[in-house]
Amino acid sequence: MTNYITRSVLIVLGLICIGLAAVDLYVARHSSLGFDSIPFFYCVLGFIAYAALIFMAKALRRVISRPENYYGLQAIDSESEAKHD
Amino acid sequence: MPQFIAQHLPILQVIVPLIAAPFCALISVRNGAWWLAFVTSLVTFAISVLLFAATFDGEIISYHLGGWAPPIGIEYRVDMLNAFVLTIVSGTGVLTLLYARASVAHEVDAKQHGLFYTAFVLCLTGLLGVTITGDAFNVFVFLEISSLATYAIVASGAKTDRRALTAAYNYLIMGTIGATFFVIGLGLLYMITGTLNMADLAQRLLEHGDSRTLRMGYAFILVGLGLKLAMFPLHQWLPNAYTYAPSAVSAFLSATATKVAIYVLLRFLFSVFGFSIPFEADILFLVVLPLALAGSLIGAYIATYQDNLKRLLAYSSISQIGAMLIGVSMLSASGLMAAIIHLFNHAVTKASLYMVAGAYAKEAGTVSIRELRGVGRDMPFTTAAFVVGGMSLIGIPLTVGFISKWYLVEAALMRGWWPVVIVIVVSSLIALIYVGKFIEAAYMHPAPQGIIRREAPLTMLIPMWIFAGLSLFFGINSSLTSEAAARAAQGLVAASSLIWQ
Amino acid sequence: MTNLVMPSLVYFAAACLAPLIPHARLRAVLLLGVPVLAAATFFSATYGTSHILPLFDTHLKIFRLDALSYVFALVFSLAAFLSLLYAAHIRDRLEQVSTLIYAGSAIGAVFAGDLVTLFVFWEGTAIASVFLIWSRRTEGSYATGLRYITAQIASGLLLLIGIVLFYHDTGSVAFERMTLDSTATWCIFIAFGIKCAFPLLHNWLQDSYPAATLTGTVTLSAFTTKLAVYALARGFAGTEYLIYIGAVMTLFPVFFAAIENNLRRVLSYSLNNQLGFMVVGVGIGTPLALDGTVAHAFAHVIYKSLLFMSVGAVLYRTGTDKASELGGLWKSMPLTMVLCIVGAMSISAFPLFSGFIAKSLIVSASEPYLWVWFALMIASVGVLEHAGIKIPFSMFFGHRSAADAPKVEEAPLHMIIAMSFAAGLCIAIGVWPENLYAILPYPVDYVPYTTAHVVTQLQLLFFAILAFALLMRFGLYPLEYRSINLEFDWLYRRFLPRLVSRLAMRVTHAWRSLAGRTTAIATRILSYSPPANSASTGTMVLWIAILLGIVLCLAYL
Amino acid sequence: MDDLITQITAHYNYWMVIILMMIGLYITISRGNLIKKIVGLNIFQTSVFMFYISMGKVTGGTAPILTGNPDEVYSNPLPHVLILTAIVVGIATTSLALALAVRIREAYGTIEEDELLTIERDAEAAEDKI
Repeated sequence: MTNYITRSVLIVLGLICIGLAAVDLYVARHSSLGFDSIPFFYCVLGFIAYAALIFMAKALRRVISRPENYYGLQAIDSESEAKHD
Repeated sequence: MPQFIAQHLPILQVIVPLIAAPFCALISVRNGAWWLAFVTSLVTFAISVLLFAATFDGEIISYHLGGWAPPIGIEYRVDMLNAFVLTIVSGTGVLTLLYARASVAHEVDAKQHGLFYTAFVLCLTGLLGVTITGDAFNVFVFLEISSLATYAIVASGAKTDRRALTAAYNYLIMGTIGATFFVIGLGLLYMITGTLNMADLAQRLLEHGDSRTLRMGYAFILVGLGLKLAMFPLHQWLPNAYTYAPSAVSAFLSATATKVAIYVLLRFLFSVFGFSIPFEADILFLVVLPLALAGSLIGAYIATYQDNLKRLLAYSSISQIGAMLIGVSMLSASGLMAAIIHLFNHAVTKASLYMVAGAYAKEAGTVSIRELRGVGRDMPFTTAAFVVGGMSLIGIPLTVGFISKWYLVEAALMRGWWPVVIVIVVSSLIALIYVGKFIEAAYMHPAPQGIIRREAPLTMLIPMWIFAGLSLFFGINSSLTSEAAARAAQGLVAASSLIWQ
Repeated sequence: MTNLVMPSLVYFAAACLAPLIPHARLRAVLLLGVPVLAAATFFSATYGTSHILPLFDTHLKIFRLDALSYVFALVFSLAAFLSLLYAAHIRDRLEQVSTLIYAGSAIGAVFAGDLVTLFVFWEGTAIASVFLIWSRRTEGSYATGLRYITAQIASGLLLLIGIVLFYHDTGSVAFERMTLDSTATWCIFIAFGIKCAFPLLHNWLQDSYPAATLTGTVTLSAFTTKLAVYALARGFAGTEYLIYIGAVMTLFPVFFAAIENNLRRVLSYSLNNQLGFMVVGVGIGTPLALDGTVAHAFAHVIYKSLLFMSVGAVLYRTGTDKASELGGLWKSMPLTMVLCIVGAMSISAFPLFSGFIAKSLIVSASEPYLWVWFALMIASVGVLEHAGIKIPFSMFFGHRSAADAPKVEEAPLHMIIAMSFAAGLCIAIGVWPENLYAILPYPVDYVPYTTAHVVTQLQLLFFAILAFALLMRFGLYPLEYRSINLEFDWLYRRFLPRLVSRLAMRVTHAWRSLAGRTTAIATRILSYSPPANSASTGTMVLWIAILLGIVLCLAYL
Repeated sequence: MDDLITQITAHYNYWMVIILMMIGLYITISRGNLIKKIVGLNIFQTSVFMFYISMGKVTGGTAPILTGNPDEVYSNPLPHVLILTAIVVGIATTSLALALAVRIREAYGTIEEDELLTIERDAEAAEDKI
């Protein structure tokens, strides 16, 4: 069931992306930047930037991750959640 | 107003309370002593307001006692500066007496009220006399009248805490030594000039020039007055005296006694000595300025450790006196103006704060910050007055404390004294700590179990809030006070022989 | 204009009166009227300056209404309304009063025509807001609140020093555009920078916002930082440093947000990143960029509130705001999910949502600065990652299926209403941008909805989503686990205290081994408490004698 | 040497004043008994009275009473008159101080300063502990 939903979501997403990439060929861009008129510039940018960001953040986490009680009582992180009334 | 009274206003300023004082002890009607003292203070206040109005445009009133012209006779001399101080003293007198009725009834035995108010009015007389007179020896006499009365009213706090007695004793020893130093200094000045009239003294000292006798006289007067105004490290009599005195007395003294001593210091430094010889300014720079800086920091620092609210305020006073002396030792018109305006502003602020402490002493039975936890809920109006006063001590805008700090910093910047600016800012920061400490205890913590506290009575709230209101009003609209302070400073500047930048 | 009641006074009066209303529900309802009433006082007023007070040689202009202050005051009023509506279940008078004073101060600060007035309200926001953190009433929140107020007071103090110096230099305290050419303006600039969470001055924000009460965070997110943006826009528009500061601000938080477990802290990083966009806009300083900053601030206050509200609603129902503990709530809290996604799409700048029409202005204005434009593009992808995907995904879907998720109720009605209201505004602004553009300080002839623009934006977003889906599919997307991440604040929360105590220990140790006999004296000095207790008369008199001796000696020299 | 001796003898009154003043201050500093402190204070004040009185003395002058002789040399009466006032102040101070000493004795049971300080510091320590 879940697998089915996941797969259909992926397919729909893929179709949308193909559609958007296709539209790219027919839309004339005249921004002042110039280089962004390279075909599929924004598609590539979005994809690469996202993936790079995730991998860099994962690398960062290796360095800076600490247990929740690191700062002890001076921080809220290890507190059991206060009652919110 | 009859011409006769108008002519004799300066002497009436002193004579009215002086005559009224013994009657306070004699009246046997219930509360009669208080009524008499209160009415007397009202009259003195009216007189000083009239004098203030008469001198505001720069006129100097010279009154010859008994018709003897100075320098032979005693002269009462009212200019902008002392009219300003007179108004502070008598105005504080009116409001603290209004406040005293409920507070003193709680802190002093009923059968002692007559004597208490006698001493109170005598103290008022002395302070007014010191301020108004133009005769140097007369200053000493009135200083001692006010001091002796002060020792007595401080000691009357013994009903609440017996330590008031030892505090008064210490104050007496210190105060007497200070006053005696002052007299020695006067004697030395008399030796070289043969006169005691201040204006005449100034003239003849200028002609006389430098000499060892003059230098000794300067040193004795500076130290003697330094003691009276609680200059660090001569302040040690002050914390206990203000802590254990009845709250109305603490409020009155903190607003007037040290302020009058500062006035006398200004008068002698600028009007009498006048800085015609370089060593006078040098000593101020080498001794008074470092001590003032140290006092403003150390006083504030010690205050942060106090649990007794009244003692906390006393140490804060030492810090603020340091600030005033910083302004004085800048030896510039702007520094002087900052000192004078701070004199007024601090009087207003501290009076309201001591009144708050007194209200706690009456209604909560304690002035210990720890035991006053959660008092903000039980006594909202009183505690709100503390918040206003506390903000003024820190120097937050829209309070008079900000105006003082502003002028002080501005004056220091004009002289290019960066370290001084830093000291002023740091001492404000420390003030933030000790004020914050109390506010946190009063609002952030629950009250101790089983304690009932009610809001203070109106006769205490009204004077307290008049002072708190004044410290807001003059913080928002400072034109009157800054104008008066500027003119008073100009007057002192003109009298001295410093070349002003 | 002449007899206008100051809107901040409406808040302060309400703050004084509100605690007196005994009935809690009645109080909550009446409080909703306060922002409306306050907004009504200036809503249709003509521009101008009033409430002028004399101070020193100059004048305080307490109330200045112009295009810039109008927009900010309007959105602050909106935020105050949303916060109060969202917090309608709160019974805690302290929190309500501090919310009112906080909002009132922020609005007062926006209308301040001079620096002294600005300072007063500036400190007002600092002091009132810390109670929103302390209202949580735990040990950790107390310590966090202290750190927060220290940063805020530091900002206020710098501002005050700057004002004094500025007055000293120029003889004026008017709050107009300044240039960074003196100590005075630098002080003011850094004071603004602290509140605006410039890089390395930002830690107070991520530290404290997750520590407030769930309603308090919503309130906090709206005012302090946007007030700083306003102050920068007013005082330092066109300062080039700001462009680069802003670019850094947009970039670095996205990495931290991607791996942060506490969702309110994720949103705090996101807030920091969004501020970066606005700071870039202020730094560029062209009419287009400034309009972009103001529009972005306006849109941002609303969608960031919406996001914080949705996290708050989940926190309210489940008792946690940690991504590692959440997931699969889409079935039990469907409305919250939908509203949260509206907020997520707004912040990610999907076309037809408010983020799109606001951010586009800044991005277009940044085109002359190539690298900055590039940074903003990458940051936009980052926003999509942590605020657009991570927030809704980890709460409502995530690693847990709906079946495993705890069964909780939908958010309370008043929260749903508040969120719907915010969501409605996000969409309305996105669909009809001309209404927002009309109140911006400069005339706008910008058209956000061009084919090219819509298409490129959709490409950017959808390919990023595609990347997310693929990473997810291949198990490369980082899963959250219970942890915290070190940050720059480690320096003053861990390193410096340790260093100082180590040094102190070393010094003591060396001292002891150096002179065994002086140890006793050293301990006495170390355990010295100020001599506040009674001194003997002899000591006092000795001091007089000493001082007299010194003065006499000096006098003879 | 002669100079020095002349210096000392010619101003012997000032030396007396200084010695008295130092004795007075020393007693006030060093003695723990409150009454003795008051005595020290009195000696200190007396030195000032002496200072004023000797200051007004003119060598060979008589009491300042009009005799009708225009060549008559008078002592300066003004310092003498001033010091009358100061003496009155001094008496008032002494009596007030003694009265306070009596009250302290009543309240504390001692007038030794070190004992008083012990009592007060204990009280302060107790307040700090509450």
